[in-house]
Amino acid sequence: MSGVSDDGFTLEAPVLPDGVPLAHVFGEPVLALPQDLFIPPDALKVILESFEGPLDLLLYLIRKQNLNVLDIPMAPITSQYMAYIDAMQHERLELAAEYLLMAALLIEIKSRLLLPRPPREDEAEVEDPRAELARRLLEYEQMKLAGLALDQLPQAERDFVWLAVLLEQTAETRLPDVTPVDLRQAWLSILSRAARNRHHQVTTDQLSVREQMSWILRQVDGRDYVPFEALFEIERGVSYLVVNFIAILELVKEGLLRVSQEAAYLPIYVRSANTATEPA
Amino acid sequence: MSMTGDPTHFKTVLETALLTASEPLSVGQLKKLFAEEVAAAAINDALDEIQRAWLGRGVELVRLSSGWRFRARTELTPYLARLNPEKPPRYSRAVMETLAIIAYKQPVTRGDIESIRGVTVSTGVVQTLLERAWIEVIGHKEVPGRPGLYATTRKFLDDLGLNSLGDLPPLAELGALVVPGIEPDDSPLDS
Amino acid sequence: MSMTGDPTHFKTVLETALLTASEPLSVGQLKKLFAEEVAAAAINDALDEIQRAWLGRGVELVRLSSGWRFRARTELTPYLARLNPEKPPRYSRAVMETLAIIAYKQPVTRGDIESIRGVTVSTGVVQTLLERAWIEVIGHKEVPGRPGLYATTRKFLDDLGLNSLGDLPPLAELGALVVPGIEPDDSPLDS
Repeated sequence: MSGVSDDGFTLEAPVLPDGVPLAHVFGEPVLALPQDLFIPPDALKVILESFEGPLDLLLYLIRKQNLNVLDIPMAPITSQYMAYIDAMQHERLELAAEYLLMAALLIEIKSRLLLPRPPREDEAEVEDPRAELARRLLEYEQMKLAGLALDQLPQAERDFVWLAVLLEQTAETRLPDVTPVDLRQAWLSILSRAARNRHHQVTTDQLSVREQMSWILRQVDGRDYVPFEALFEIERGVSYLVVNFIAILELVKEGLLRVSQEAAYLPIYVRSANTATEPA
Repeated sequence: MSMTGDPTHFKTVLETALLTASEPLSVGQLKKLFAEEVAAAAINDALDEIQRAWLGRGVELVRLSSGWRFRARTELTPYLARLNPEKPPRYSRAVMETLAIIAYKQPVTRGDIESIRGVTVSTGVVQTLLERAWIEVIGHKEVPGRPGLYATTRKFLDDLGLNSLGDLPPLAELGALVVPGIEPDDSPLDS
Repeated sequence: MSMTGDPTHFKTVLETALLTASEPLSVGQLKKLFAEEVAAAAINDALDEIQRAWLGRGVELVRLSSGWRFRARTELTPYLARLNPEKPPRYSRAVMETLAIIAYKQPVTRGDIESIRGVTVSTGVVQTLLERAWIEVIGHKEVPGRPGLYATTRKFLDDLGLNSLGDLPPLAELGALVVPGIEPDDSPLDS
């Protein structure tokens, strides 16, 4: 997958065009698919996910072609935008409703531009149907750049550290307080540090399996054999039983638990893989 | 023993307080170090001297939004990082854009943030900033639902080494983001 | 840039590391500050010099059983006590990350923790959590060395005000909040 981001898909701050406008392509429909769309399928997901929403995607399309935000060529931009939306839907990516809303807005603006303007001599200016969109794009871009600028500032602990000289208080033996929020913060920094941690996503379900794994290990710890049924508290419901069963399988798979049965229909026993291998 | 009578000791006390403090200390707080009344000017002068004395070393005394604090100079970070691989996370664009909107447009509601970004703001994003104590709810907007109004905190300024919101990086002007020269002729904007 | 070539810079790095560390640093840890190999003797000499340079100031460099640390001299305590509304102690990031991993991924071995954190886990970190009775060894993994399997205790849940591990903050969406860093010594996983 490396190298994908080299195909012009780095999503850094857009380079603002300065000086001479290059973008006099208005009115000329862009018939070919934007070349951006020739992307290996597995890379598409990564690229699409790196947009922060429909405004971000639109800005990308506009800035990439050095177009003027105040004079967006609606036909080609709309078709490019739709191509992305189609690609997302084709890949069955979960598409935020905002993307579809924007698609509808683009089409609406495009159709309003096609309508003949009623001749109204009395009014000096006619509202451009694109004006509101342009205002939103510019405002979003301004904040996007501000976010990047903030990220560039030296940040406490990330880029510099505070001093921590020891001040011994009156022989206090107070222990640090920890809240669940602190745990969450700790996990965030683990995630941020190692790319591979993306493979370590833990869901609540898995968590309860892990919880049961610990519980079962405690039950069998120091005991020779525990009857299989003793590990199941029937009254706790089906989902608990399933989780508990998966936990046992997981422990067996990890070589932490042994499950044995002398013959069919005889009781099943469970013991820790740690206790002596000699059956009693 | 009078403090003002021994300028070296006076500075030593101030310096030690700052070296051991786990938060920035304001001049008002530093005054409390001494049993007798000390003029703010005397403290400010001493702080300037301490700051100068540390020039060129690995640590610098900086003036932040909520007071004075010692910190390691950024040049030292590569060394210290070898010792301490644990660091706070680098936040995603969603988090940083949300922070920027709160910083520059405060006070704002979640709805305001969403309308600028054009997407729903996930709870996790706001929560991350709240947990870092960079933003806080400072009130509620008197509209249906009474949504919370977010603003940045002093800790946000301190952690980014800023004295005030005025020190934030200047915003790109909306006008400057526009490709010049292709306005319609009848544009009434600025001739 | 060679460290040993510039003794002032060498000392500056050591001093800054000690001033910013929230725990005592051993000579072995201090060595890690530098990319190149540094002799323990060179570090010890520099520590002696730094210690001497701080004589007579409000803070002193002391050698404790687990390493070197700067601390405020007791003579200053009366001043500092006026200022300090007891600051709550905090665990280091290493302790917090280790605890988080045990809480979310239990039962885990030390090796599991290290592979998730990407850094070695010092004995002191695990010891801190064992002494607090927040974690315990609930078995051994049947692999060479039979490493202990850590899990969190009932006391951990009680002290954090949780009913069960299911009450821990969900991890599912956290990935979107941070930018995953690429570890320099880590080749791309699947290329």
